Amino acid sequence: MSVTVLFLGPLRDLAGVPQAEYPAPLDWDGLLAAVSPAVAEQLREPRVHVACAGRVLSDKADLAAQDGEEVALLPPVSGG
Amino acid sequence: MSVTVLFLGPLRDLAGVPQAEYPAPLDWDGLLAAVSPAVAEQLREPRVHVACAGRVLSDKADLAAQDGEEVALLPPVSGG
Amino acid sequence: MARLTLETPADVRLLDSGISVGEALAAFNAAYPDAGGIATFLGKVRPDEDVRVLELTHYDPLTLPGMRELADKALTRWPLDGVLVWHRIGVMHPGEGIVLVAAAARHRRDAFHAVDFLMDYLKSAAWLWKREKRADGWHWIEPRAQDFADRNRWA
Amino acid sequence: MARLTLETPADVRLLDSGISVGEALAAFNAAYPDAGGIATFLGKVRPDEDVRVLELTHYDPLTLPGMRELADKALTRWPLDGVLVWHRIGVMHPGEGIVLVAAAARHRRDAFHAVDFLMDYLKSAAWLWKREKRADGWHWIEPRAQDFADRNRWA
Repeated sequence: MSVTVLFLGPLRDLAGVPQAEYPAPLDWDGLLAAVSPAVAEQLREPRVHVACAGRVLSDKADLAAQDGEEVALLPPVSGG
Repeated sequence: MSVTVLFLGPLRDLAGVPQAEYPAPLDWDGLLAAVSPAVAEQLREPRVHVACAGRVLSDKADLAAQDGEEVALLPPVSGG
Repeated sequence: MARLTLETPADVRLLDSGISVGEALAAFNAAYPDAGGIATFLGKVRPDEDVRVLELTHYDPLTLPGMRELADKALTRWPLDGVLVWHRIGVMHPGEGIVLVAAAARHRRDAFHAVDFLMDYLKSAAWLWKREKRADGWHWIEPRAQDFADRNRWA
Repeated sequence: MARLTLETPADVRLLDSGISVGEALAAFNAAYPDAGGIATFLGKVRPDEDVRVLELTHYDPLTLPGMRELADKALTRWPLDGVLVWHRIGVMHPGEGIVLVAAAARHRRDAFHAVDFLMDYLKSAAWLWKREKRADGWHWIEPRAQDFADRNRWA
């Protein structure tokens, strides 16, 4: 009964690990409580997005990850 | 003692020949008199340019071609 | 020589090895024999600024689908025959290609606009994270204000 | 394979046989290893509009020197590493390349602008005359009003 949380890009450095397992179900408050304070601070920034089960949430406070689902924490991107 | 006049692009069709020899020296009035009336009419159009000895004249009325020089009659271009 | 086969009208790829630019563009050209013009852009790792290597991370469930949506947007927005959107991931060195974009169209201005648009979005809206290794270690790169301004031209 | 050698910073050519696009762009890419980006445009004979063949005439003393001046203008106007300006002359068929333009620059927008500028001028200000053979015979082509409008953006 767990949710996999992925730390992408610079959040990986901040978290110190590429991913972590947290108990399911996992909502927005649960996520903020589970990650380190430094990561939680970043998560509150509007430019950091959250995806659940392969879909980017239009409002990350709506997070409701179920057992076996993957949550990705998406900091500002930089391609090209 | 002659000047070679080249008819470029559509002027070649209008002249019926790709080039002609006219007596040197050749000035603007001489050129208008030497070519066919249809070509002369085109030459008077501002969008038709004249080159002499490899240089485009900024004012074609300044034409003063000497023996052995080449005069090119340049209709509107279309590259690319 | 085996010819590279492209998907039409949109060939979208994430590549973990070098981009063969000449081969890609020859194949793209061959794929759109009816197009009046083909515009392309190749972005490369610049050897200045003390950059030793560059690494691009992606997120599988989002990155390629997002690039496909972007290609579809370009196809909807301009009358195009087709597009190519290739992006490198992984570790690359100065001089190597990072991104290759191409658009085939009847009219050149449509092809130019599409390539410009695709590049602006790849720079600031594709799910890719870039970091550079300099003499003093790794640095994460974020889009510059200019990148957002470029993208907002299309809004 | 013998590699095509390009003149830097401007390789300007009139070609009386087919343009090998892949080879040209691979060579251009290799010639500017320090550029951050390379923008290109390939213009082709469109197979629509009932065109059987297309013929481009030039005038030796003016055409290539004029294209060289144009390339120099682009190099002066934007911070570019180099440009390539190739134009076909003679008879060509639908699907064949007529013109290939490339610009290498540190920043992509400079490369885009340079290619756009070069194409606008080649279309309406290079000493080239184009005619098309259709079912009812040969037709001379003149620049459209749009071509002049495009060029005047750079004035």
